[in-house]
Amino acid sequence: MTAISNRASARPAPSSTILSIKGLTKIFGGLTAVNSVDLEIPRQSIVSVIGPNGAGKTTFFNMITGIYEPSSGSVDLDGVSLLGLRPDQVTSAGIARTFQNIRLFASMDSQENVMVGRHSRLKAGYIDSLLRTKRFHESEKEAEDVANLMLEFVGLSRFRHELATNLPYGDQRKLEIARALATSPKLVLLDEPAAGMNPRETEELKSLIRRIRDDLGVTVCLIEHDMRLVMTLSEYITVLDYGSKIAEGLPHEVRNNPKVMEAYLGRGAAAGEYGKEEQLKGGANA
Amino acid sequence: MDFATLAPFLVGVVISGLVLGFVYAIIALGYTMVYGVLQLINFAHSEVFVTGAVVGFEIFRVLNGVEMNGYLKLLLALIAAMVASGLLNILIERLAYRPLRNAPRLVPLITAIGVSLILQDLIRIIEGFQGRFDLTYQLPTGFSTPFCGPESSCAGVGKFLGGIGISLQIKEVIVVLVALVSLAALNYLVNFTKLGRAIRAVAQDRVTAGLMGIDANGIISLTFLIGGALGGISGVLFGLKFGTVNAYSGFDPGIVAFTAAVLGGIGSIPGAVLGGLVLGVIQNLIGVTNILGGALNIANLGVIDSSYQRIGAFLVLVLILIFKPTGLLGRSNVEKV
Amino acid sequence: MTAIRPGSQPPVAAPDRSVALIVLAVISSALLLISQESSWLARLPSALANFLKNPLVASLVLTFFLANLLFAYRWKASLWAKLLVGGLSLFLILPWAGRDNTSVLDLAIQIGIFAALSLGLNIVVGLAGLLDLGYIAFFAVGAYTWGIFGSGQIGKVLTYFKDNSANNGPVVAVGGLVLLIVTALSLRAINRVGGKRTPVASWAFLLAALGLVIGVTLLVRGLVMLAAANAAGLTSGVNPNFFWLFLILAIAAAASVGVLIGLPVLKLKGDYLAIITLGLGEVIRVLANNLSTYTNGSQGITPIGSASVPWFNSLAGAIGFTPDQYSLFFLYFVVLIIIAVIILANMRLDRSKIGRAWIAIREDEIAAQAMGVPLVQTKLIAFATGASFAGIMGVIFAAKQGFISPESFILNQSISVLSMVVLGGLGSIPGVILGAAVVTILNISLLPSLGEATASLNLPPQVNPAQLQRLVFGGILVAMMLFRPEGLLPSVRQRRMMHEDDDPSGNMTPQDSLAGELKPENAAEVYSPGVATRADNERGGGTQ
Amino acid sequence: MKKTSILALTLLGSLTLGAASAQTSLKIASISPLSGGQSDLGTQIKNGAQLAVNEYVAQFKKLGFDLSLTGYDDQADPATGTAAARKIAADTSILAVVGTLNSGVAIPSSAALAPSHVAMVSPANTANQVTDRGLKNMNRIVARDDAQGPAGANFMVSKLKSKSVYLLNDKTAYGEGLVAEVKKALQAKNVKISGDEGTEEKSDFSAIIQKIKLTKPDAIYFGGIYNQIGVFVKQLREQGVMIPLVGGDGLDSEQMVTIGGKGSDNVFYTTVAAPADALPSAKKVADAYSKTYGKDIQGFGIFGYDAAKVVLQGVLLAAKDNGNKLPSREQVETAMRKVRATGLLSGTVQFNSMGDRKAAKMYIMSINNGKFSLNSTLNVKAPVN
Repeated sequence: MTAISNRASARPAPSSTILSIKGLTKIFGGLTAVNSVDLEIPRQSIVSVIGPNGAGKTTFFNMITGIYEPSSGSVDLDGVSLLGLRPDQVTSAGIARTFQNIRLFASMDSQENVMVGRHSRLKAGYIDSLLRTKRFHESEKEAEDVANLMLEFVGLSRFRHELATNLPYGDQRKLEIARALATSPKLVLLDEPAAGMNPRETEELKSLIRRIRDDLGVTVCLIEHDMRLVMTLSEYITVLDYGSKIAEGLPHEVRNNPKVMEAYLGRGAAAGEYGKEEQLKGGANA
Repeated sequence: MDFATLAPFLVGVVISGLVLGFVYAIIALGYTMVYGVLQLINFAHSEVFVTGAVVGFEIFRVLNGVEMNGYLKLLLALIAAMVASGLLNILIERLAYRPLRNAPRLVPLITAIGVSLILQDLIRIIEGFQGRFDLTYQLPTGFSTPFCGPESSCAGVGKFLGGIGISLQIKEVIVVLVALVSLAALNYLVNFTKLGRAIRAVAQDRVTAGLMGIDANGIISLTFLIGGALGGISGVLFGLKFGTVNAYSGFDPGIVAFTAAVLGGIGSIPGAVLGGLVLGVIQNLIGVTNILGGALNIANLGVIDSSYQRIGAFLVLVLILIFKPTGLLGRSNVEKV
Repeated sequence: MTAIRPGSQPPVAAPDRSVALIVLAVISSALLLISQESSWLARLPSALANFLKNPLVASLVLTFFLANLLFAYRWKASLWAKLLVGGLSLFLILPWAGRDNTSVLDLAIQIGIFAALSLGLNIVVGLAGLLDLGYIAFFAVGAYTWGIFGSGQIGKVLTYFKDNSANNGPVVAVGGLVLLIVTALSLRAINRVGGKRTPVASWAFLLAALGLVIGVTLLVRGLVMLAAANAAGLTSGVNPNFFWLFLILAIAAAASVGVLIGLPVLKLKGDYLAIITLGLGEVIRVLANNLSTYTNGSQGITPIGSASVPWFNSLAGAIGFTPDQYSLFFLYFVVLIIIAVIILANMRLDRSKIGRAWIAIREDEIAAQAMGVPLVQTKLIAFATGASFAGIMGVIFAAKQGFISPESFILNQSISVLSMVVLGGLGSIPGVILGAAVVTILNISLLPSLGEATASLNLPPQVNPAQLQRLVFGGILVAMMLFRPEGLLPSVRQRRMMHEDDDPSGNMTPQDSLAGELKPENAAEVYSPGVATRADNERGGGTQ
Repeated sequence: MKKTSILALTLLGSLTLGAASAQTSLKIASISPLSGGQSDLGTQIKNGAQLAVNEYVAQFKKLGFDLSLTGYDDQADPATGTAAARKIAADTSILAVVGTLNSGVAIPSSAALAPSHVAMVSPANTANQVTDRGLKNMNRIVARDDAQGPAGANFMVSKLKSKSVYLLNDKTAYGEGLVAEVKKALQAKNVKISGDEGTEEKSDFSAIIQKIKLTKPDAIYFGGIYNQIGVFVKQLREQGVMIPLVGGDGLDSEQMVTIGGKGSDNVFYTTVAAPADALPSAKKVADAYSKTYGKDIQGFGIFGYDAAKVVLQGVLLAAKDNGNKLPSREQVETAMRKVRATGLLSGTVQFNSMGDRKAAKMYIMSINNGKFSLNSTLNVKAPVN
């Protein structure tokens, strides 16, 4: 496995944080979707960003990955600023992502979908493809190998030549993750990977995310509503509400933080009329 | 060429550009209505609009001898054209576009091109039976006399217009008035009626509109009826303004009108009107650049003569779309990721 | 993509039809040769001879013969049978028939030209999903590149410069070069800084691009002025053997015009891109019509030469071609070679990183970009590749016609190439070639012959088929789109998605399509015509 | 057989008309646009030629030939025209061609016909380039640009006494070529050129009219065809510009008055076709045309008729030289340059070594309150004999 492991898993780089975000803000017209959020993601860790719907989580993600232009603030990956980079340049820099609504390439089979992920890593260019040079064959083989490895990694090898849209829903989610991993990222951003999954699939997802960090050495940052998954997986949690960071810390600190409950369950709940434990777990899933 | 003669000249150019713009605007409306609902470039619209022009010609020809008020003849021509073009448009949608509702977007486009080719020849055949090809409008007397000419009552306006070398014809004023009335009616219908809401809902999202109990197919047919009626009106106005129409004269104005619809923001009704007016003025200004070039003695501007009118309009469209990708008034739904 | 048999053939092994293939090929070739060979025709009983001479029957025989190539490709038959039929028909029977009736060779070359154009447009529309309605402009660039240099026109241009311009040729050339380099560097700098969407960046980008264009024109003007000195030597155009060099130059010229057109507009999507490319196609036609110092305007350029390969001409002479048919015979084989190269290039690009990138951006730009595919760069490559095929074929067209004028590059030509691509099957290489063959045969051979056959009846103009060609062609377009929207030979990808079983063009009222709509990944249709949109939710690899 | 090829074949259906006949068939072909935007003009040429052919069928039958005309459609597109020319070259029963309407189609088609010596007589191409190439098979009955242009220019200078002229053309080989010659002739007589531009626009001329009103020229010369100029002159008069408008043989049609309406007053044009009232036979041809085709004959119908008559008289001459047996194409081609065709609407036609008319009468027609009248006549010679 480690033969093709990517740069990230080399022994920890000098600074322990892989991604440091300072004062990131996004203003759409009058509305401040994200209000000066700071975030430090430690290397080879699993962190989560949670918050009720409309808290600005996806906008936050989109600014990191270059889809939206931050109104202010900085985003540094391994000390290199990502400001102003196009989404494909961000991916080449080493951040891959999945989407809230699955965005697979309908007319390609699973293997080809994942091979698209290798696009920025393949050396063979236009002329190589035309003349079928040695470099072309090497890079095509490498692309296919990595794709098969990633498919195997997420357990979809048997669907290699199946149309991406023919796969069951849970497998399509895994395929998107496999495609993101194929870009050999340092950090992978998963946008609500467990949405619409049944408990068995969520368990499989949990072990998969752990293997991403342990086997591939890729840092994982999660947006998720499934509190059980978030609480058991994350080493560090940040909570956003109405675009601002209202809490951060280890899972148990965040669970008991009154501001978090207020954000999720409304003012009354925070005053303790309901049992803290069940509400937080159940409420969040509504 | 001093400023004194240049200024009225330019005003005259802009005014005739606006009149031309109204004709393009009302044709553009036909494209925008259909595009709004089906996201389809309806190439066949140019033939729907020619059908209106031909029907208008036939009405005026039949009524030529009849002793009747000129404006009544015009009204009859407009109504007949609206009915003919409207029904034709529904027929086209029913037979050629509905079965392809879920096919890839290029397929209905090619069908529209096919329908346009068929209609062109059909119109030529129908008119050919009476041995006619170029149809010249026989307008009621007085339609071509200058509006507010020196001898008419509103001499003041006439003097001013005459001063700047413009003698607007009554028929041109009719064109502007009928265009304005149609735009107002359409605007009221689309924005202030239950039916209008349904059309806008189907335009936004056909599926969800279906969920809300709107018969999407019915609304689409209705939109085609309205688009066709507008095409009919624009055909008659085209015949009024330019006087002669034939089976193949729909293609060029169709392309220019679609450019106007895109310039204004495809799918938006005020956009089509603004696009048409802007395009009309730009085309005229480009047409006179060699005079301006001469006046401001910029040598190579003199080269740009009227044959650059069409491509000038396209280059302006490119510039506008670079800075505002959805056209002047186009709705820009920010991409939800 | 290996020459795969249609994937969805019923599992039972189709019968091996190589024998039937050969028999059919022999019959059709014999029919064609007899009907063209006047001496043989004379020997036939006069009724049969006249029957074969009837224009409609003649073109049906020709179509039947060309259909052989389709059978050779599609039928399950042994490879040697396919190669035999294909090879003999293309390299022996067709030229032989062309000897007596040059219209056969002329038709074959036109089919070759339009097949290459369709393959080029297929990359832009079929693979990358960029709806281009001004594609014929690149064909015009190629045609005028050779047209101007391959004829006396270059002599006229040089003499014009010799007479009118002062001798500051070198100054202008150097100035143009400097401006070119400066703007190129600034373009790269802007790109590298990646100041993505800040207004300053896009203004700077535009200014730099403008500078680039002015730099190029100044450089060209300068060079032309420099070369004006020996204008006298070029009164009948460059030495015809430069034809080969100009095949490559035309590719470069068309590709660079493709990039030039692509740069400002590739942010646009779907129908906005369509109207802009339509406009820019018209811009090029009007420039060809107006810049008469260079292109001789509406008068057109003639005579345009083409390279002559001595040994090839003697071969042609040997098998009975008259000297004036040499160039047609020569161009026929040049077209065959170029088509083979283009098909190979198409297949290689399709099965490569760039091919996958094109399909990815057609399916879903946001996802493609998130996977590291640079949008503008990938689209520009698609535009440039498509343009280069049209460019090289432009040179062939100029050489074949011996005369070019702006009226050959009108909007209707772009539309008919688009209909060839969609009729043949979007994204499918064999389909697009078949589409080109069908439309060209219809427009040049079958429909006109319908008119000629009924000429003796002199039907009233309204009913006379000679005048109804566009009506019949329009009818065929509509019928094809209604009954076979995926095209004559849909691409493997297209068929797989459309699952041949459920008929995609079934009459689906919104209620039926609801089921299809509510699958999670088909979230409500996000409608924004201008800004890059997510793939619409229509089923199948629909293009934007 | 694969479904698709069946679909393509049956869709067309086959009209097998095996016209078996004892006599050897001798065919004349016409190449002109029969479909698309210019189909009206192209059909007039074909119908005019058919009319001439009908007149000669009896005479040819006496010689044992079954005469017929086949109309080929060039769709006003050079590539389609060339394809039709090559088909004609292959059909040996076709001895000569009447065509084409557009110079841009004539040039490549005549080049395609040259090797097989198929003689071609053009009813409409005036561009000098068409015959300057020195092809043996290319002839034309209309005046060359460098004849028609100066005629129009001299008329403006001498008869209309115009000191400044505004030049317009329709951006086609015909219009632009004609106006270039007019400009040369006017500049030679140092007449002021107040404007020289082209427009492909068919309906809106407001920008041009504004410029004309600003520059106040004495006259306008418009190189183009009546369906465009008619609309232009109507709008021009409505804007109060009453100065004379002069044009070429593209205006020679009643449609000029129907489209232009009252606006077509004070309009003049040069043509080689004699006015209907000046020549009795013209009336007879016009009646025959409207009887057979239900529409009245236009300028291009007359030119098509004349060109076909020249072709037929050329073929008859070749047959006579060949002992009344079926002449070869080469014989027809050489005979075409020898024949002195008579009984035409545009006077007698004889071609010089380049294929241009040796001498032709050039009529200058004027239009006033809807009626065409002969203004003056002058003789025109082809530059080289």
